[in-house]
Amino acid sequence: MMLSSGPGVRVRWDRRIERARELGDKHPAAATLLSFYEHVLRFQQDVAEECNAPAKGMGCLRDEIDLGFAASKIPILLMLSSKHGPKELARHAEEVASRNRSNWQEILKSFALAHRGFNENPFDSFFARVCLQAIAETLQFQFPADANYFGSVCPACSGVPQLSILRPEAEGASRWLLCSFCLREWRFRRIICPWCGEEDKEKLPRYSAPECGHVSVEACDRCRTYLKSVDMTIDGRAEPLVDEAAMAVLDLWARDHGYAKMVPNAIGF
Amino acid sequence: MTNGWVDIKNTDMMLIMGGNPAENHPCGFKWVIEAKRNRDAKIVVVDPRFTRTASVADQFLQIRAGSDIAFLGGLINYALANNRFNHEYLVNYTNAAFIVKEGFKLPEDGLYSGYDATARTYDKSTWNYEEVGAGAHASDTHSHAVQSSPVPPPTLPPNVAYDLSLQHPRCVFQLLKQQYSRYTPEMVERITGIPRERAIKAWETFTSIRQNGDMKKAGTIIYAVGWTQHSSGTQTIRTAAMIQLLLGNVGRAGGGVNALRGHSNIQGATDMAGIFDILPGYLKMPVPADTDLKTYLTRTTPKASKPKEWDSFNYWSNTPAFTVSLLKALYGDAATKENDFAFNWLPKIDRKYSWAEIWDDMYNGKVKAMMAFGMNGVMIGPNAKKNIEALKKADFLVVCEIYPDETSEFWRAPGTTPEEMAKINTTVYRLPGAGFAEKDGTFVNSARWLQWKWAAVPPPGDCRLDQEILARIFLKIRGKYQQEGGKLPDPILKASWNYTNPNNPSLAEVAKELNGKALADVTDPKTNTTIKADQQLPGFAFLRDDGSTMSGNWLYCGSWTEAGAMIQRRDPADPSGLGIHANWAWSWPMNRRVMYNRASCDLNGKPWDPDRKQIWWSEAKQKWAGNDVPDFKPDSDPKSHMGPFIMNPEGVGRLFVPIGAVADGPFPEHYEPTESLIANPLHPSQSNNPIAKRFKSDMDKYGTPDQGYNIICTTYRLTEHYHYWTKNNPMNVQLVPEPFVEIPAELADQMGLRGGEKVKVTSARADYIAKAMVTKRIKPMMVDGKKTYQIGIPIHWGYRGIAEDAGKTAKTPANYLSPAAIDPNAYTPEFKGFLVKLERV
Amino acid sequence: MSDRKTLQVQRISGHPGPVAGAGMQREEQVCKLIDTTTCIGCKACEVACVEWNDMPFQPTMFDNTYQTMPDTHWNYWNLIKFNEVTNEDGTFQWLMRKHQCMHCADPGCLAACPADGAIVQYRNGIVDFQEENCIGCQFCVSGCPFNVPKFSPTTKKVYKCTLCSDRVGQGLEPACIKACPTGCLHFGTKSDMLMLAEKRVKQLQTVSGFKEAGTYDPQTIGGTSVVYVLHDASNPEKYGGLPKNPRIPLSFTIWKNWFKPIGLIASMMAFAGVILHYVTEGPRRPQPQPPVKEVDGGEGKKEN
Amino acid sequence: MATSSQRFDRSTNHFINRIGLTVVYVGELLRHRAYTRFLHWAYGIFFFLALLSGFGIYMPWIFRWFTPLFGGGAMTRMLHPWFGLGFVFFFGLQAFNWAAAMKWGQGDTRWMKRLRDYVTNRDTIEPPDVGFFNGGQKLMFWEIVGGSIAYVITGVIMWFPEIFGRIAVAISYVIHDISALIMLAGIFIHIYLSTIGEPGTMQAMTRGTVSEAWAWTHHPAWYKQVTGRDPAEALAEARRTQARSSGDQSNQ
Amino acid sequence: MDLSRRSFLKTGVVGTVGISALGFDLQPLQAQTATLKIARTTQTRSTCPYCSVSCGIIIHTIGDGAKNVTPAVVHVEGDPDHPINRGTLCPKGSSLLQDIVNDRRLLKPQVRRPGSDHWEDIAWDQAIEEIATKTKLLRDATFVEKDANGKTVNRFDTLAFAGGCTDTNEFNYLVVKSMRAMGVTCLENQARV
Repeated sequence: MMLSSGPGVRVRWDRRIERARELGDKHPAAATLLSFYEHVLRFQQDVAEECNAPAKGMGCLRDEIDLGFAASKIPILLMLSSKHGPKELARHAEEVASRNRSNWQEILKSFALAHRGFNENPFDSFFARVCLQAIAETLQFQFPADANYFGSVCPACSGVPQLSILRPEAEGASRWLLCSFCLREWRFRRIICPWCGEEDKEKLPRYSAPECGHVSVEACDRCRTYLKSVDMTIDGRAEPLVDEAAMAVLDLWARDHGYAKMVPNAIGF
Repeated sequence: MTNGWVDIKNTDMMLIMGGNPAENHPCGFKWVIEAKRNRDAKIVVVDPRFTRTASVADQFLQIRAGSDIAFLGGLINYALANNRFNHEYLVNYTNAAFIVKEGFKLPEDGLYSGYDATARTYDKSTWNYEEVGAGAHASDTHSHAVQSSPVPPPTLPPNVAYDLSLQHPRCVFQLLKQQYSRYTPEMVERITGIPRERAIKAWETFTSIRQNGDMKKAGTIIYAVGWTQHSSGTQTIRTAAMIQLLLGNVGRAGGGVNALRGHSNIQGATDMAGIFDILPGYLKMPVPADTDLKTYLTRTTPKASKPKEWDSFNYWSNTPAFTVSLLKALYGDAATKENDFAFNWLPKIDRKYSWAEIWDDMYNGKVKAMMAFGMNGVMIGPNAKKNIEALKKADFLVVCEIYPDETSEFWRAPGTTPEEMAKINTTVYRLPGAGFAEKDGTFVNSARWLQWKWAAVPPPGDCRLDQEILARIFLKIRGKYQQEGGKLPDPILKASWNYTNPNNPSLAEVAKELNGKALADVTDPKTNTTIKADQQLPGFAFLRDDGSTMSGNWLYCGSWTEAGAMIQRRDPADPSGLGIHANWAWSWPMNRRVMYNRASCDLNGKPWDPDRKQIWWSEAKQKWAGNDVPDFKPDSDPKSHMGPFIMNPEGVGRLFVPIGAVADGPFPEHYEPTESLIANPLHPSQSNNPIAKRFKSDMDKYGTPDQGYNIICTTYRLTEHYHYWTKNNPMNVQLVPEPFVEIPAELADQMGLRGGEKVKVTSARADYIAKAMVTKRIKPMMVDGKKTYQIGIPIHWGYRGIAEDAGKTAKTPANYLSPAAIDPNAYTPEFKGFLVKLERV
Repeated sequence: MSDRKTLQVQRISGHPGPVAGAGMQREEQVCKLIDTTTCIGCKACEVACVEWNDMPFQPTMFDNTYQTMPDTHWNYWNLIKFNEVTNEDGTFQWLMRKHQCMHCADPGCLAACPADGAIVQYRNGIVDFQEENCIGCQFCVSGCPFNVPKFSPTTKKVYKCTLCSDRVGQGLEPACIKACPTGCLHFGTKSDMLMLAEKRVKQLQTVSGFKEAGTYDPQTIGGTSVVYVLHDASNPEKYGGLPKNPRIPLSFTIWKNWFKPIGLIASMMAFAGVILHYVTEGPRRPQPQPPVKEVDGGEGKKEN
Repeated sequence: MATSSQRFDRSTNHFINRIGLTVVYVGELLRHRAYTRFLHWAYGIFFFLALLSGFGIYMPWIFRWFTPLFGGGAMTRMLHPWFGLGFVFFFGLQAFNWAAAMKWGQGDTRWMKRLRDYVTNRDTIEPPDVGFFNGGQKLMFWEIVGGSIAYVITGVIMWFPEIFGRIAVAISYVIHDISALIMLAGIFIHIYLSTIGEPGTMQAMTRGTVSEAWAWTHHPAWYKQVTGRDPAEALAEARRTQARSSGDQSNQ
Repeated sequence: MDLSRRSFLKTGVVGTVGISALGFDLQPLQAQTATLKIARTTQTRSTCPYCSVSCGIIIHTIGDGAKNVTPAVVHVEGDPDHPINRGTLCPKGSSLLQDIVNDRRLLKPQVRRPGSDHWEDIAWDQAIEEIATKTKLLRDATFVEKDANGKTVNRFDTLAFAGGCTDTNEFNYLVVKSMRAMGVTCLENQARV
């Protein structure tokens, strides 16, 4: 269900924050992750509310992003990470804080244009991703939805999909992908690997566990990559972004079984 | 279907007749409702019963079963009288302008010219076009005396006389007008029982899309076996084709003639020629007169027959390439140029071996054994009791099924005493086959989409895949011929069976073989692309008749190319929005989704309806372009006036069918069903179809009204059940638990019958016992002044199933009743519209 | 339909205490729209309901109709009703109506139910039966204007369609909605569904010539969470007994809310009267009574 | 000719009277035999159970503590009809037992007219024509008979609603409750009068005997019929003896 | 797939043991992974075998193919990607699970001997052997090489083959190949009726 105009900015982020808290209580093992992620979401909510400047319609979404504005938000994020984040992240936050402003803009620029949404330093990419995601999402609403687009990269910013969503449709569920950069959802096909296009069903297992209920691992045995899939036909109130992050245990399981994720989510899994 | 399921959403007008899609194709019916909701499309339903399709229709007309041609003839008459056609489409895209030979006679008295009463056949030489300059010498002299030596069958004149002004008394248009001038509303009311003003209202509605030739809108005709299962079923469907040609609907998005096939792979079974009279790809079976390949090819390869100025692609001219490629596929290296590509190893048929004839022969002791892989002969009938008796005379019967079925247990059918059982010497092998989810392979749906399906689970228990069972039997027979020899072992030994696992051929390899591959380098002159040896062929344009290519079915060439399995593609995109979905699986021929789509453009290649552009002539590229694959010669400029119907020798649609392509006459004529209440009002002397075949065995009796059979009976299916399968599924048995007979309320009142009481329906052959469903949905009708009642029987219950085993049914299959009278072209038995008696049990 | 809050109770049957959501304005009432004009009676929704609620296979009887069974059953909550109707103007219709609980705004079952907490109405309009509180008195069976709830002889409890309260609580749409092949079932907020119904009714009136087409949302019970689009809304009875003005039987409303308490108080008056009599008149002892002893300070009993 | 239940009534009557113990001391009169008492307490208990379980269903949000007595709402609903049947069955037997005694005479209508005096204790002794049962008791008896008939009919209707249809159930719902309320009121009065309201009555149903004083005070005609002496005279004589004995006490 | 593969740098490293990429302590999660009861399901795209709409369905089977556990069908859902049925199914389609898992299925080959009144079990090879022998005997006995007019016809018209309506194309082709090789002319199919 395309969030074309999407509910108000605030409501959209509120739902994710509420969901993070709710899952935090339900899954003690992921409680620490989620409490930190709640802070990150709150930060992203403020950024998103402030920046809903209309897109100048210059084609690719990534050029639309006002890097100056993004850079101005980095300090808040750094302070937040050092206060609430894990020790490693806190240490890097101080180190980044010491660099000057143009360097932040540089990180953001390289991250934004990298198209694959990831560079070597997990911490730099964390700061960049969290900051740019909020801005990119408000922009992507201005890009029209194309019902016939079934590509495996985001139609708006050609970003890499973060997770897959099974939305209820008739007697089954249609598969949607959520972009790791601009959080846009677009309709995709079932029983196919988004990376290598593998369609042999024997190579596309789906691993699920009763404890994780509606979140499962959609893996591909050919390119050994996986995506976590949120099944909205089981829990209609799930918030894909947050539910995927909450089930970090599946990421560990997948890694132990030799699968790799194409791009880590906001909290590094 | 000429169009497709999703294409129905584009239509503006629908005639749903001879079919009940709401009940038998519910998920396909979604598109009818889509058209109704989004395009305000009108639905006209004509059916002997008020069905669930009728419940959402705008107009419903109750018709007497078996009188469809009368109603459709009346529609043609109405369209012609009210100028409801487009002149340009009619003249250029149909053979309306062709002039018919001297000596052709319309069937005022029920018979066309050339009828031989004793042999009950037609001499079809007069059913032909007139050749230009024919007056000087009769091109083919033949005498009317009984032919001692076989006279060559009549052929189409290469150069046909025509009159574009459509005024010539013998031009097809005038003959059409004259033929259906007899189908006045009054006559239609007498035959069909439909009140004349309701018929006129329906005709007016359906032809309203072509008000004075305006081509913006498109109308479609949706039908199913309600039309096919009659003694002149093929002609009924021909009438629909003629209507759609006349109204200019063929080739249009939302137009065409959409046949709803009943089962998941009936279309595939006909394409693959699982039937006696054709070879895969609708190639004709050889007859004894075809002494060698060349004679066979000259007989079966048509030559173009058109007005001089026009152009006709006449694609069947490639028959030699298709045939040789097929023979190479069947016999591989053993098929060489020297042995005529093993042509003579094919059996040659001198008569009909259709379904009803097989059972007749078995009953007469000619056919000794049967292998039934997934077909329940005893339940299908017709005249199923005769099938049971026939099986009792057979040597052995092999049944491959997934549920205990009636055919494999004919020897303990209800009413068989232990003594009789002891006297039945048929050995019956019941082999457990695999269910649909346990085997892969291709299904072809009504819309000609070949869709591969993947096996989900291995067969349970000791079941084997069907292809493995067949392969093991064939290879065991081949082994025996190798050791002990026997009659003509060569074809058996040399049939190409080189699969990686011969005992269980992988269907993927077979699918590749169906697509066909090059045996030597093959180049296509026009696009000079070369296909190396052993590479899959991209399309049937590459097939050659010199044995350098092979293809199991030329129609499927292009389904599994070097680029991979087109039939496994699952991209749901449809950029055109017309429901074409070009990248979802593959539709024959050449992934063309709407056939004859050249006819969706006017003479200079511009689409009639700019909102629904399928294909168009792009002047820039000098090629036909479009959202769909053009059903045309890609580079043929519209100015060359090549007809849109590339498969016909004439290149244009056939309002008039020459030289017996349809056995019972160039124009459909209403004939009464085999068992009918009245004499044919049009021509009482020739009431029935003169060449519809009846059977003479002692079990084949045909009821007449004066023997007391005065109620018309039709058989049909329900939404909740699928033929004879779902009587084994608890959920479906719960939805509709028991067999019943639909009886009109007035008839029930007359007999003092209440709903739920047991009734016995008796036909001339057997009886059927079930509970009465008294309904107001079938009303009495006045047919030719006689008050007639119609009843309906669903076919889903036999003597093995959940309800049957629990003793809740009378264990009498519906097809005990149906008559074994078959259609002269399609040989389909007359399941719908025979006479019965009705009494309380 | 992202209904953030889980199901919030608005009214409970036979419940003494205050109910959290009572009287609260229902901000987004869920609604199921059934377009009977495009329903083809294929029963896919019946199968979906049976499968989602794991209802056991039960032998059914042929009953002179295509209808699976005569009426809803304790383990068959959703049933297509087939009605062959000849209208006054002679036209014939075969009307198919998906029959299940209408989830009324003012539910007759809840009004009639004496058991505490057996029937709960949520703020989104769903009326749900709580099996553990049901005492099986079947008052709801006679209270319901649509005759939907059915009693189970085995478990001695009453059951009906719950509009998949478990699915809706999880933010999904009911099982029957997703099953409809011709898409004549819709689920959403009541305002959206009424708008959709209005659009379809306008098309029926103009294009298909059903002058009387309309939406069935009877206000006599405060409107329902299940809304029909009918060919002929002027007489819904022909759709298999769909009442034109469904109303809760008078005996339940007036009796339960007014006379019962008054009746109880009246009988308590007898109790009070008795005590009053004892205090004022005193007991009627057999005569002659023993003489009364004088006790200082207490006023003596009136001697008779 | 006695109906079958009457015959059943007579046989059990003798049986229980034989095993029941009724000791009549001097100065007492036999009021109710063992069989009557047995029946009385039988339907008394059933009535009481039916009443509690009925009112548990009647207004559960008030009488929520009644239903747990019977093991929850469903058990209450299941038991209530059986208690009702038990009550009606035994009361039916009692009805045969007392049918004769309960016949309504003029005395009773007159009694009813002076009901106000009865209530306000104005007369010290009942009017001479009050027989075995006074008007109030007869009224109550017939009221209960009427009530139990109403119970049986409406009760069965509500017990099997699928047979009787929705309107019948709706009506019987109301009638059942009304008769219950009336009986509730009646039972309060009955319990009051048979215990603290008229001392000395209780033993009539427990031991089956009453003191002669009670007899001539409350049922003079019956006293006269049983002892043959005139109640008013007996009262006067009792007063005299009482005055004498109290005189001795006061002057000690 | 317009995704160029080479441009991808796979992360692979979610974090060293003990702490995640961003430094979260993994200990609690690690413990949970040990207890996870992971089930592997395979989703198979198939077509409903009933009518010719060819509704797309997805069959979910549980069971790890590797450990030769025969996969069990757990759920059949409509395939929303399929352009014709868009995920909807009719009452027959939505109860397909009962057709796949059905206790009335025939599970072993059986034979009814002439004159007998019951089924007997028979081994596969024995059944195939008998069928082949009988067919060969029948063919050799009744094979027609030339017809009355002396034309070669190579007909074996005493064996009939009845193909079903839900047999796949490829099976039909093998039938045509094998039966026409034997000269069978009585070849018929449900398509005829």
